[in-house]
Amino acid sequence: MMPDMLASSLSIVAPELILSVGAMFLLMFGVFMGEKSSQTVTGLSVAVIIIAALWLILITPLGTAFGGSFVLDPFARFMKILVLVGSAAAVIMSVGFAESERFNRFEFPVLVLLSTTGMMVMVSAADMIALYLGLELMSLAIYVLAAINRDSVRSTEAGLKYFVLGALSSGMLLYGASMVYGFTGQIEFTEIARVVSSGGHSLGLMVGIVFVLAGLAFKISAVPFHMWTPDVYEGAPTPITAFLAGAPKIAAMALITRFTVQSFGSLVGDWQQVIVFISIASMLLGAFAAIGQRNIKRLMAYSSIAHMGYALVGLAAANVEGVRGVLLYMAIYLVMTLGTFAVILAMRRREGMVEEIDDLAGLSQTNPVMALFLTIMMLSLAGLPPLVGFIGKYFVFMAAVHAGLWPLAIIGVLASVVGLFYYLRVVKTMWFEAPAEAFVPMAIELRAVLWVTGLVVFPIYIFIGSPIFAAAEAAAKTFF
Amino acid sequence: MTDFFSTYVLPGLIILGQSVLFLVVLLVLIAYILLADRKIWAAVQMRRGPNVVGPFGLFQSFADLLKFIIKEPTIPASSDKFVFLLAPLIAVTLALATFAVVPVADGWVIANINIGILYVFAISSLEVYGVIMGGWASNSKYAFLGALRSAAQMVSYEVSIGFVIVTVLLCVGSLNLSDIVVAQENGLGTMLGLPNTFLDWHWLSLFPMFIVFFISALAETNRPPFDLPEAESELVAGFMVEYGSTPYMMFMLGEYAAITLMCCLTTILFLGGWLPPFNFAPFTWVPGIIWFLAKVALVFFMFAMVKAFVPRYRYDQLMRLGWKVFLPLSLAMVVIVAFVLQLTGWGALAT
Amino acid sequence: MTDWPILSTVTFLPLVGALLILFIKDDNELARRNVRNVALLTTVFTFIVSLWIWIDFDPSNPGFQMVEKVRWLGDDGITYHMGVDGISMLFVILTTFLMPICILASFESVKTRVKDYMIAFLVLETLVIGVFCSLDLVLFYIFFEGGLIPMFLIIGVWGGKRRIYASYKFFLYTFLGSVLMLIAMMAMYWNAGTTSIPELLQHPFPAEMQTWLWLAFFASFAVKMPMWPVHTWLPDAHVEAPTAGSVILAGILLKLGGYGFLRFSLPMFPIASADFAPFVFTLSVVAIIYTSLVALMQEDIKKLIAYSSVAHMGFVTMGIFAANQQGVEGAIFQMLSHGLVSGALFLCVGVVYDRMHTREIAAYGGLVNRMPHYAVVMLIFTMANVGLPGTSGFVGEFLTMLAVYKVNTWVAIFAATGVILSAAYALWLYRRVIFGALEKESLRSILDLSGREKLLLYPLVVLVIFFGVYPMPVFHVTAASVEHLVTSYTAALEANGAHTVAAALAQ
Amino acid sequence: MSELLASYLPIVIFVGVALIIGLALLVSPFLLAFKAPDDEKLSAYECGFDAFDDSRMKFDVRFYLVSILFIIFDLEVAFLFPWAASFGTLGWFGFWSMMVFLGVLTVGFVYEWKKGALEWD
Amino acid sequence: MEIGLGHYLTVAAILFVTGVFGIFMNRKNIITILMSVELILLAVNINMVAFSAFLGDLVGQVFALFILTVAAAEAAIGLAILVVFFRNRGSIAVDDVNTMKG
Repeated sequence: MMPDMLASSLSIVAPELILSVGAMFLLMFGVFMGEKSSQTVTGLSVAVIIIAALWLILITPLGTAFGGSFVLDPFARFMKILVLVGSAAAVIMSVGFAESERFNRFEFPVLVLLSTTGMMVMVSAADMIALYLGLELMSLAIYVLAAINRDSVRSTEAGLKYFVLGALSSGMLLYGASMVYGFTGQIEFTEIARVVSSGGHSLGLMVGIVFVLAGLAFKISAVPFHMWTPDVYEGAPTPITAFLAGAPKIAAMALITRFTVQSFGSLVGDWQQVIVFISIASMLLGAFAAIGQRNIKRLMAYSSIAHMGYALVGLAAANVEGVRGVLLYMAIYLVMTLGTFAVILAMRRREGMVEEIDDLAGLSQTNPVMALFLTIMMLSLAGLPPLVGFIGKYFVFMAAVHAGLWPLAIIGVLASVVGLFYYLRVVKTMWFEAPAEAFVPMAIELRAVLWVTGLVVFPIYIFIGSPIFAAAEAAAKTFF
Repeated sequence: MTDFFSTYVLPGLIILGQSVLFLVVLLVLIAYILLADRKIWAAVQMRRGPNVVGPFGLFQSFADLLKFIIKEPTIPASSDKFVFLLAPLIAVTLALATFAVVPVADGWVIANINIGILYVFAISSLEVYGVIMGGWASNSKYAFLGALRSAAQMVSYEVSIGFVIVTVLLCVGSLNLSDIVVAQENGLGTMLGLPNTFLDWHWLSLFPMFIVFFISALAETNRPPFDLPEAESELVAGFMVEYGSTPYMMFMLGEYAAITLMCCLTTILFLGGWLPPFNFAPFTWVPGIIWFLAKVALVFFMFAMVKAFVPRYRYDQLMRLGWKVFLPLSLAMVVIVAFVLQLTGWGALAT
Repeated sequence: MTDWPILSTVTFLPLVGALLILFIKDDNELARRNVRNVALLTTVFTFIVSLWIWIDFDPSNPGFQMVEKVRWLGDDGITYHMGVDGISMLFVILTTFLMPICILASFESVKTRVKDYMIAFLVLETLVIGVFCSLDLVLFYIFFEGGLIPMFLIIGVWGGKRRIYASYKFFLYTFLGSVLMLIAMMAMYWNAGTTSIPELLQHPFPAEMQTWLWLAFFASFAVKMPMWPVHTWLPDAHVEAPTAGSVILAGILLKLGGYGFLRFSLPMFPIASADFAPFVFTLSVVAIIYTSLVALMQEDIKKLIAYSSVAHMGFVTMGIFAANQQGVEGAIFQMLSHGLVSGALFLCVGVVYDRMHTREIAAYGGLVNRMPHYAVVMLIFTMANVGLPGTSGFVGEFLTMLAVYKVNTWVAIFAATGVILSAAYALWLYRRVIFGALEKESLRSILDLSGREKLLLYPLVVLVIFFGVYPMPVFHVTAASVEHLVTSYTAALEANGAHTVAAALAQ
Repeated sequence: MSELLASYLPIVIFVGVALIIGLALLVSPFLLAFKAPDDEKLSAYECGFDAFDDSRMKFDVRFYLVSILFIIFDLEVAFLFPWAASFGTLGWFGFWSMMVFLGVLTVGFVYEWKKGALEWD
Repeated sequence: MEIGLGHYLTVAAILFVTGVFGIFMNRKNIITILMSVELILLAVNINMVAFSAFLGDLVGQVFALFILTVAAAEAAIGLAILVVFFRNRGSIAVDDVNTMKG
């Protein structure tokens, strides 16, 4: 490889390099300094993420690297920033938890960094090898993260479940990738698109697409590949659940979007039905299964299933508005999820963490700020205007309407009514019920995350909405 | 029809003949290696060793074979009978199978495949299955623990062996075992101004690796001083404790076949295979096969001497040596060798 | 002064007040008093500012005035677009007028979590004003739906025994209705390429599409209105809501549905509106008669008034879909009047509820003996509710019936039956509560209206009678816009008819 | 005979012969030897005691650990093989690529070491 | 009979299905599940290499090599998680992975 080509490649992957080198450095730092270093490592890893993000925004040029297997386009950049935000927030939010639960593992931030590297690769993947490598780098780190509390039955069980199903899903993804490779003779997305649009269409290719979609659907926990989600959310330590609910979903959604729209844009008719089915099933299951939940982490699991269904509505539309909708939806979803988990992480009494919805009873009187923000989050997750969650739903459904997917749009909004029912239950518990024992005061970092996300959900988004919208629009045009 | 005969059947028959011949010779060789082992050990301890069957006990191994065959084969009642019998079969078949690619002289090889070393490495990795299956199927605590220890030990040293092989490959640029031998015609000796001598062989240029390989080979084959799995004082006979009759013998046969293989590999990788120590008359008059066998014998002699002198390691020492000494050392050597070759450009010459 | 964004000012002034209240920290008596005062001042100030809109308003202009437009998301996506015309302007004033009354009504009845309560009300005010002012579909939807949140909390936190059930029912019914409208709005965007209401008003939607869009909008507005048979959330919500909540609900929130019909269904989907008019008439008549009958059976004062609201809204829908000048103006007037009257009636209920803590009709009787002022006030509002000439209730009902008579005699006849029924339940209620001997032991010490309550009710009395006698200020404002609406509606129908005829001729 | 077959058929035949030899050895005592099984003879060896526990018991987790580490390093070797074989043609780019790879693995190795995964006290 | 691409694909498909069934039908031991996963990856590799040979394109084999590597890392992590799970639960029966429900 020519040195200047290499240099340009390296300049494009610089954020990933920063993350991975940072992760390795911190791993060494942590292991030589011992367990007491975990706070330092946590702080430094946030710094690394921030540096990577700044580098990505300010320095990294757009372009392709490594002979076209890695691409940084506006779409990738948008999604990467989201991923970095999600990861950084998850790490920040773990600080208090680490102190109070004596959960001093410097491996946690390091694994988050590695996983984030994987996500960045996923987002930028322009061929199936990069796709697979990114996906696995992310997943492998997350398997470990889910089981990181190794003395807890629930945590290890969560890790085990996630692992088994995750391995199955990557198997399916690979099988699909092999079929796609075999029937197009290409692994690069743009090359596949070229072959496909010039008439390369066969049953084997369809099988491949379906299998790849199935594998990716698992990562965004879309029905019917959602089975792991509630258990993993419940079992994993809460900061890890917060991480799981945010960044990985974004990366996987980016990948699913790129894979379908970029490679198979000309076969919309074939994969659209699959996405529509997954989307409808996710929205409905997420809405109905959540009704009976008592544990707020499980509730969030079903909620995230439903939200992935909504985001997929945009993808199903397969037009520029749809992709724009997906981008906006994921950004909004991230903010709302982080805010909600900031509250869940603050659900701590003297005797320890609690995670039942009933523990929130009367929160509006014991801790009005927290209650107010959680209310905003819940209603925003439900998609109520004027909160930002509505904007997300608006744009994805609008894309679906444009594409003529009426049943999808109608089922979607009806599912959001059902969804509203269980979000309202949380609100009801906080506002209408007699106060339960108060929580200990919120840690400063949780408070910071909560304030920032809460104010973004309402009303800051009104003022910053326009540039973000423009960025999403530009990003979506990458594929059209 | 004649076509089919001439293209497939005839070469097949020839290969079959070669294979049978090779294996028979190999088995006889192993029989004498075993005898040699016992004789050397005895000699070091000022004993005579086996000396009853035949002159100087030369037929001792064959007598042992007969004895094993007419011994009562026992299969423990609680064992998994199929696996119990499968294990020795696997052990012996795999141990013998590796020899298919070993060149004993220039062109004297059953299958001269271009990935020979990979094949050897792969098949010898599989040998651990025989051990594990035997230990597990016996359903006996000694056997089980012995199998675990044995397996852990084998895999630990396999990593170092892998790295050592990589350093050799760096110098050679081919996975073919014959190429590896041929590559040793030129080497460090030539550069030092002493061409066509045994100094060209890899043992000198890769000296630390030679040592690592030798010791790892001892450990890999569960030879003393690393014979922890069958440490009599702790585990009776390790994973083989429930075995008797020929199944037991097959494990032993497999083990000695593996030892022989390691000797062959040491010869091929570091001692120039069939090459004469001095590449001029009169040494070149001696056929390659003789040189090869002589070198194998020399290496085995070292094996036997180590067994005779060196006290047994503790298990933790064994693992420590493997993971904390050999692994970093061989890893570092890979880097150093690669760097030196890249810097000097010698590596490119070899291809 | 013309450039000053007066509508935004009015819309967001209450929010400023809410923010101020948010910063009042403690929760002692003093702080609570501060909270109440700030809230009251804010709403009064908002009302005064909103009068500016009326003053600035040019009644001869049928279009939108005081328009503000700021790009928000996307080039032709959502814009921040505000403006009022003759149809919406008075609703803004109604809202700003009723709000201080609500706040004042809650001064003593709400004792817990005063801060939250006042914030909820102020936020609600912002959102409701926003609905009436917004000239962008999405903005409209945002305000429209956003109103559910504070109302949900108001009912759920400060409501009665079954408040949770009622708040859920309220929320889910109205939300379910309006999500379909959202889909319809998106379809409109793709058809017309804009979400701007003034532009959409000019856009001819294809006839078949109109049907679906109309149905989707109807789903939302009919629930909000509420029309029979989707009215069942309303009695529950009213019964459980605190007094001020009921006032807001009856006085303002119900008007959103009628406003929606006027703003969207009728002018944007004229063909579908014409097609569905008989359907609406049927529902309206059923609502008027059926809910009046149901009202007769009620044991709970609030529930009775709630059912009467449903019946009165039946007149509104009837008037709107009669789609002539009298009908639409009558409907607007009926809504405004109902806003005052039903709001006042709920306040009256609140007066006795605060004293007796029961709303059972049977628990009262003979109040006239102890509460003469109250009896008079109550009488006036009851009469207005019945639609007695001389009160504002009469004008609206009469106009709508007149209008519908032009369109369909039978509907008018049935509606007239409803008027009689309403007289029956209202007067019976009055008799049972106010007249008769003061027999109940618990009522012997009941006190008449306090100064604060008088301050609440007397302005309403004045307005109800004033508009009953002299309704012209209202018609003066609405006439031009309504005329414009009706003409363009008929023009659209004729165009479509001509089109259909042409199509028939062509074959 | 194709080149592939020419290279690998010998191996198959060779392994076949080895298998036959093994089978012959395995079967012969069952045909030839005298058999008199009894309970004692067929029970598991436990220093003369009756076996009192299932012999497939829990064992030290470090054996697992070793096998897991082995998987990783063996794989690393599998990558090194082709690299080493074509080392001469790769140039500095190839060299540094592998050094980065090894560096990453070394980081992991150091971590394991410091974490005590390699201790057998 | 010439052995063509179809035969390889069939074998791979059979292996794949076996692996998937192994995961879902197996009610006994989690190790079996791990083995089934390996089986699936094996099927994929057969596919990859077969296509690669058929297309005369090396990329498939490179892909297979990557799959091998990641599969090993995956297996390592899977075993590690299994070990910690076993330490907590004292069992690796599939039916015992049931602490959380709903």
